[in-house]
Amino acid sequence: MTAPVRPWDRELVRVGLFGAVFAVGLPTANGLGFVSDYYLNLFGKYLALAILALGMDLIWGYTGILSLGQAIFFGIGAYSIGMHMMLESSGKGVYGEPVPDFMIWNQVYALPLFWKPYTSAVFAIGSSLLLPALLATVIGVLTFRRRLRGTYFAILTQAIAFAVWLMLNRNEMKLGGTNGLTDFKSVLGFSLSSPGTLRALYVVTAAVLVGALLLAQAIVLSKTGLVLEAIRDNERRLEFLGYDTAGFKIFVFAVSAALAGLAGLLYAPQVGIITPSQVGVLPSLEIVIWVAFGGRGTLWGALVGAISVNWLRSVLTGTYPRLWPIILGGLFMAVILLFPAGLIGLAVRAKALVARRGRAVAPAAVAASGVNQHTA
Amino acid sequence: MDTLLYVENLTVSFEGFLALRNLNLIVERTERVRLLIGPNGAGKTTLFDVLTGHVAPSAGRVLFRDTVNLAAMSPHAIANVGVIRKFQTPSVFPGHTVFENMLLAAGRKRFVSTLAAWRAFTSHEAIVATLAQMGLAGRAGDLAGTLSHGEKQWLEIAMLLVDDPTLLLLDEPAAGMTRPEKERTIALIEGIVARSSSCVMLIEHDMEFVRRVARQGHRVTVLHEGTVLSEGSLDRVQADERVIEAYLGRGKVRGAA
Amino acid sequence: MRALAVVLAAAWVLTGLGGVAAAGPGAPDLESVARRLAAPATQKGALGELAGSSDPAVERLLRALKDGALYSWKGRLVILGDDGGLTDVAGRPVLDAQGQPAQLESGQEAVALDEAHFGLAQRILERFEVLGKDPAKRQSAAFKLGTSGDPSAIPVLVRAIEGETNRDVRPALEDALAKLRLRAPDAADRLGAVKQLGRRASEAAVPQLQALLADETDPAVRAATRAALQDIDRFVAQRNIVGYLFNGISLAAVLLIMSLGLAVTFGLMGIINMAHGEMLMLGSYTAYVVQEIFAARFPAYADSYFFVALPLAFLVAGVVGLALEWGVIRFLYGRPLETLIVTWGVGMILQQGARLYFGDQTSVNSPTWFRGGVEVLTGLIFPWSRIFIVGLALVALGALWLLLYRSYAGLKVRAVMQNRAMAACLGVSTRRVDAVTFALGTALAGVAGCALALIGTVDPEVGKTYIVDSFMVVVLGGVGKLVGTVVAAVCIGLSNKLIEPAIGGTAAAVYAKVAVLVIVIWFLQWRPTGLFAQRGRAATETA
Amino acid sequence: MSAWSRREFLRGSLVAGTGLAAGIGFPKILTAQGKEPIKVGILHSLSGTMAISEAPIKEVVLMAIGEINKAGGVRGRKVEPVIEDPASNWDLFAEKSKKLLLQDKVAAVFGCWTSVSRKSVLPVFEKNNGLLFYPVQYEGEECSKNVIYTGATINQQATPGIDYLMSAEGGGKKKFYLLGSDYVYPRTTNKILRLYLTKVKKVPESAIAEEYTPFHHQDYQTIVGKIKSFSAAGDAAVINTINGDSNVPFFKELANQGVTADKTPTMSYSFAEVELQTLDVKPLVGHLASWNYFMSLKTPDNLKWVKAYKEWCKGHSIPDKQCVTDDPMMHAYIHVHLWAKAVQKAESTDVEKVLKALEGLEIPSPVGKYKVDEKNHHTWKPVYIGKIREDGQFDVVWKTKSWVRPAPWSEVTYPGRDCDWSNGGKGSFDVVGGKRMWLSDKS
Repeated sequence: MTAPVRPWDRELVRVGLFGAVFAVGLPTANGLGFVSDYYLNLFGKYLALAILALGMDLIWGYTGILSLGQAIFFGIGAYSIGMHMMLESSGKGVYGEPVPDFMIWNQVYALPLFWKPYTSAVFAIGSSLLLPALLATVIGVLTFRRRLRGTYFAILTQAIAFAVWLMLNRNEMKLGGTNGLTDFKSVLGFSLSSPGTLRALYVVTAAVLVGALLLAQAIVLSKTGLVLEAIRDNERRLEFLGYDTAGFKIFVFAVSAALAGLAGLLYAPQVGIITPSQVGVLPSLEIVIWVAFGGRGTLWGALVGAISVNWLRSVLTGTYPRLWPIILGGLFMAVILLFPAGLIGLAVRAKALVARRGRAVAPAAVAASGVNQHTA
Repeated sequence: MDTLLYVENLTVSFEGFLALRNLNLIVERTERVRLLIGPNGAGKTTLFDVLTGHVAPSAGRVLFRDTVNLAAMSPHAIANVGVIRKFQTPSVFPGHTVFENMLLAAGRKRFVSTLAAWRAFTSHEAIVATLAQMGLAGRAGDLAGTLSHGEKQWLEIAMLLVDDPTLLLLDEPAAGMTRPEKERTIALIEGIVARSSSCVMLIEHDMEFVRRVARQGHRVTVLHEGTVLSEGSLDRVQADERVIEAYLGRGKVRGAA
Repeated sequence: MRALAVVLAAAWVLTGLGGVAAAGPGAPDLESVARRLAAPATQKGALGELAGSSDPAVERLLRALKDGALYSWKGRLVILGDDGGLTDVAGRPVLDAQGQPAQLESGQEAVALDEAHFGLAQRILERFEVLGKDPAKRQSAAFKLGTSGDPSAIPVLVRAIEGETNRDVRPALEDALAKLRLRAPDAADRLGAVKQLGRRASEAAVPQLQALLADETDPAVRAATRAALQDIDRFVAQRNIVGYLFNGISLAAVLLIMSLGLAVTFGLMGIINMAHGEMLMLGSYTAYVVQEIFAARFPAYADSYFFVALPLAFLVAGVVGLALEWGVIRFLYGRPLETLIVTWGVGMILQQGARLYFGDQTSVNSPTWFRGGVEVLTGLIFPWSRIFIVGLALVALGALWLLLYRSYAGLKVRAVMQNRAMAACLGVSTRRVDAVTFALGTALAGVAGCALALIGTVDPEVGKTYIVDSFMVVVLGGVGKLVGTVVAAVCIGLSNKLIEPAIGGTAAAVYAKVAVLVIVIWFLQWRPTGLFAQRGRAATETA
Repeated sequence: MSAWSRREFLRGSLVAGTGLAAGIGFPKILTAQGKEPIKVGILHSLSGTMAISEAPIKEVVLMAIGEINKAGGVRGRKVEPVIEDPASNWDLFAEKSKKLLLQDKVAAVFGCWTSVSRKSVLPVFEKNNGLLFYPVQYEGEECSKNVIYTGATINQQATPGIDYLMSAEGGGKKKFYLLGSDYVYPRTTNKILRLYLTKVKKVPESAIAEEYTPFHHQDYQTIVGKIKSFSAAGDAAVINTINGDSNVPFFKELANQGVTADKTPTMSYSFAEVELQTLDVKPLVGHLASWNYFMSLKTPDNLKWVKAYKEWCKGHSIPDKQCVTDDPMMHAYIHVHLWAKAVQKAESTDVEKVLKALEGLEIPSPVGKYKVDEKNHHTWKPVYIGKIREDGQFDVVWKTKSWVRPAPWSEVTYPGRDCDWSNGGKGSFDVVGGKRMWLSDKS
């Protein structure tokens, strides 16, 4: 009996390759002048969003639970670090007052109580990771224990996201309203106007993404991963086999929320602004689109989807400012209709095509694909 | 009192429709097989639903091994005390391989233990043995979705068997099977009875199948309109006037429609 | 009080000027008046001379001065027309030495109207407007006189009431008269006025009545005033409740009409169609296009466009839905999440397509008879457009219900949706039923879009506004249950509109919406499958 | 195993390929020398909720660039527009401005409408020393070195509107309902107006109501109901700072519920001819707007400009009905010329030099000469108040006699505070004991 299915070392090779390209390759290219600071920064944003997509893939791709609240968790992460950065640069705004500028135009002259802990960087980073996980656990306990599932869970999270978005847009929330948080001057003491800080942020993001990827792989390759996929395919059978599926779902929801918070944490300092438009139903749906576009239920699909869709959008809005929604929409349709497994599915098909040409190695490929080897 | 299953005055209501009414049923610990028969809508599957925690009863008691109150427990907890069920239609994980299906069924089901366990290395011996018993050894690497209907049924039974359940509920295991497949299923059930200590509760419509399984003198319970109509050996229930009328009566209604 | 004094002074100035003008020369020489108008020193005097005139040429001259279209050209005063041509003060074209139309030099400054005299000029111009025969203008003039507090207007109002036959204008005149009589020297007059205003529950008179209460000495008048104010308060409170209920019902109707289509495509068929909002948008644009065609080709029937637009919106959205089903959806049955993404893409394309083709500045104007509304209680207007939407929602609901539950076609639809295989065995073409049902859903969205264009925007983004709410309504009602959709729409609509005024503050609309969302979230906790859940084994298998 | 590694390689290279294509395919080192065109950025939403207002601005900017190029360009070099669509998404505004400044290395950016978007891009422009021309009226309380504000400040639009409403010809209004979209501009404007009303105009607090709705809000039923009761006595006016498409349902609801202009006029600060085209005008006749330009102004230069724009529309398949001009468009149009003139004068596109050249620069405009303030990066301009006419145009009912000085810091909120960038000035300052105290030095 040989060990079945996708062992670790193979994944490690791929992750290593990915890390080499993004965490080492791109910054080196930047250092050599091949890649501009602007593009490095842009890719930093994409990589942060890729972490968000990883979380979505865990909960939706693997477990089959459509959460339309991922953007809330992302927002918590981004706002947490954003609040810290605002306080770090307090007094350097237009008004020269000790509170963030937007509070002045809302006639708030003393720092609200809930802002105070965010002067601590540790608290801000902690809250950007733990608060989403905590919120997800609460929502999860309330809903999964109540057997709320399928579309109803999606609609429930959508309602929560919608409500949060509506509230966040209010200036009374003291979080900047529609304008969100912006005009960050420095993060953890490093000036954000220096290219060096942004480069460092990029490298940190790439490294964190690799870490998140390994974490996600560890979950997926454990028996838990098997259970999660089984929840997606036939939850009832699993319950009657003795699994308390609610616990698994709460866990994966919390992990995906923490990953989303992590993504927000890395996103805000690099992009320099966080607004409610990133927190709500539509951005949540967009994350779903990235994952589906890249290939649902494979971690690589989530990565490829997040990076490629965002990159395409950046390029298309500049190259075809009038036509980009049509091109992007058409691309979504084409990929899903022709390659239901997304871009990764496309890659697999391309590979199959190559394999057919080289018939000679084909049997070996089938044997190596790992699914029919563990006979007694 | 030394019963495996004790069901008293069980009533289940779906918005006023009584699927089970005051049902009483006792399975002794010594029993190895109990057959449940009855016309459509008699409440057989609903009884299984209650036993596995899928449907909450409106009234009545359900005790497992005299002390465990199944009516108050959630499905996964019931499965963990050793009451486990096969659905009417084969219910496996089509996207997983046969081996992965078995992996899911085997071993501890607690969240933490699954997190620590890699996909590849759990309970191999038990899985391999059970698959061999079910004649699926050669299919371990195939996706469960690619199995034939009969094979899926066997796989599901294998998944239930791998952890040595105390009470095995089989809902129409032979439904939709070809004759040779049925033969093999009967042999499998006989094998379970012979080799393990599980008690098998079996719902079946196919009277030929019932007759074959009940040959060893296992008890048969006839359900009708949500309550027990008759109980005893197959010969005895077949001779029961009420049972004949229940089946024929339905026939009459069907003829009139 | 200072503001009141200013108003009084202004009124005095006006009447004074009128008097001077009446005594002055009948028709001042325009050219010389214009010359004096152009000179800053004599501008005010010249304006005074023109005050009493009713000569259209004077209106033209004043308007040109005010608009900055009065120029000095070779020593003459000329008026710059919309077409860029120059005319003299009498309206004759001005020609240059070559007999060609004269041109102004670039950068030339117009004759300035002194900032201080701007208001005076404006008021003189308004007098010309008052000369018109428009009842609406008479009505608003009556209201202005009533609030002016100028008792000298009383005789005018009395005379106006005598000659007034219009049913809307007459009460306005009477109210205005009563308001002015509140300050009459005779206590009996005041009492009569107070009683009349109380009887008519005139909300507009509240400040005057309050002012009267503050310095009235006659006890009878005081008591009557207090009673009148109470009457008005009570009336306003009752009226507001009626208003809130109507608002709730009309929001419910809006929610219902936009959710009906979704109740079919998502509720019955289980298709998550993210382009549903764009189907709605198609309906809105159909209304727009039909309106434009009517305006261009059949201006005489311009108001009837809506009757053409409504069925056409149904057809257009239906046909597009059919195409969408045939081209995309049919490959994706049973794969709701793929459907979600593909229809999202479709939505993006339709949105941008509409933007490229129509631009962002499109509008649908209600037919004239939809304009305004019916005044059910004094000060409470039920807009016709809202009443129409309530009616249309009911009609659409009734038609859908008949179609689904009382027709053979509906039987087939329900059969296919409940048990596809069995229906196919019975000889129902499930392909066709799927296609037609989906098209029915999108067609209903088209109707909704056409109707909602009456009260909202017509732009490429219009669908986004409604899609989230629509899904909420259908899910809250219980997927697959028409009655659930109706009840959910009514519940959300009413609770929203009853909560909104209760909250108050600077953001009632948002907090009301959040409150409703919280209620929905809480409700789904309590009843995870909506108001009207499907029961039985089948439901739990699919849930 | 060979198949495995190939699959890995394929997936890996797919990811890497995406990365490298983006990274290497794009960097263009722009050597802006010789006869190469000068790049300028256009940063207006062409999709999303603000497209209604911003899309036409892109057109006039392109038109102005076309005129400049036709006349031989700037200092012999053509001007090349780089258009980006930030899609009414404030985050995207920040990203796109980064791209324009860092990637395209544009000499100037013409862009933004909402103050939200301006506030989003502001840090980018300040960090990278870019130059933004902002064409829209705004709330003030800002005076960036890197922005030229051609639109009105509060004292060039909002307070004259109040003055007019309270005057005899404006109806002598005593109560004010401040209604706006929920973001910086309405919030700040209303903060200032509230102080202006209570402190300067002595209006009691109880006679002021304030309410905010989100962007793209559609349901104004209850709010209009409230306005009706608020204004039942006919002594109230609405100060409308709603932005974008929400104006449509708001005005439709006003008309349907019978709120008429002669009883309860609405004074709008973000609603001009362009937005008016999206409405059935008849019920709105008589409502007011305060601007620095109206399409209906009858100056020869304006008539010429409007005609030129109509030509442009024909050439760019914009329907005649939608082809109107308004205040922000006028500002957007002249600030392109303003920039060109400044570059010409500075003989360089260098931001510092262009800023220096802009100080006190005058330029002809459709409403007469426009002037950039010598010190504070804002412009001097006349103020007009217009009444909606049946043909969708505004009838000017009031105007200032002369140019109004721009005051980025309102007298009511920050007495004595002003802004100076000339001769080594450091922007906003307070006067403390007769001496300038720079705000930037305070922290």
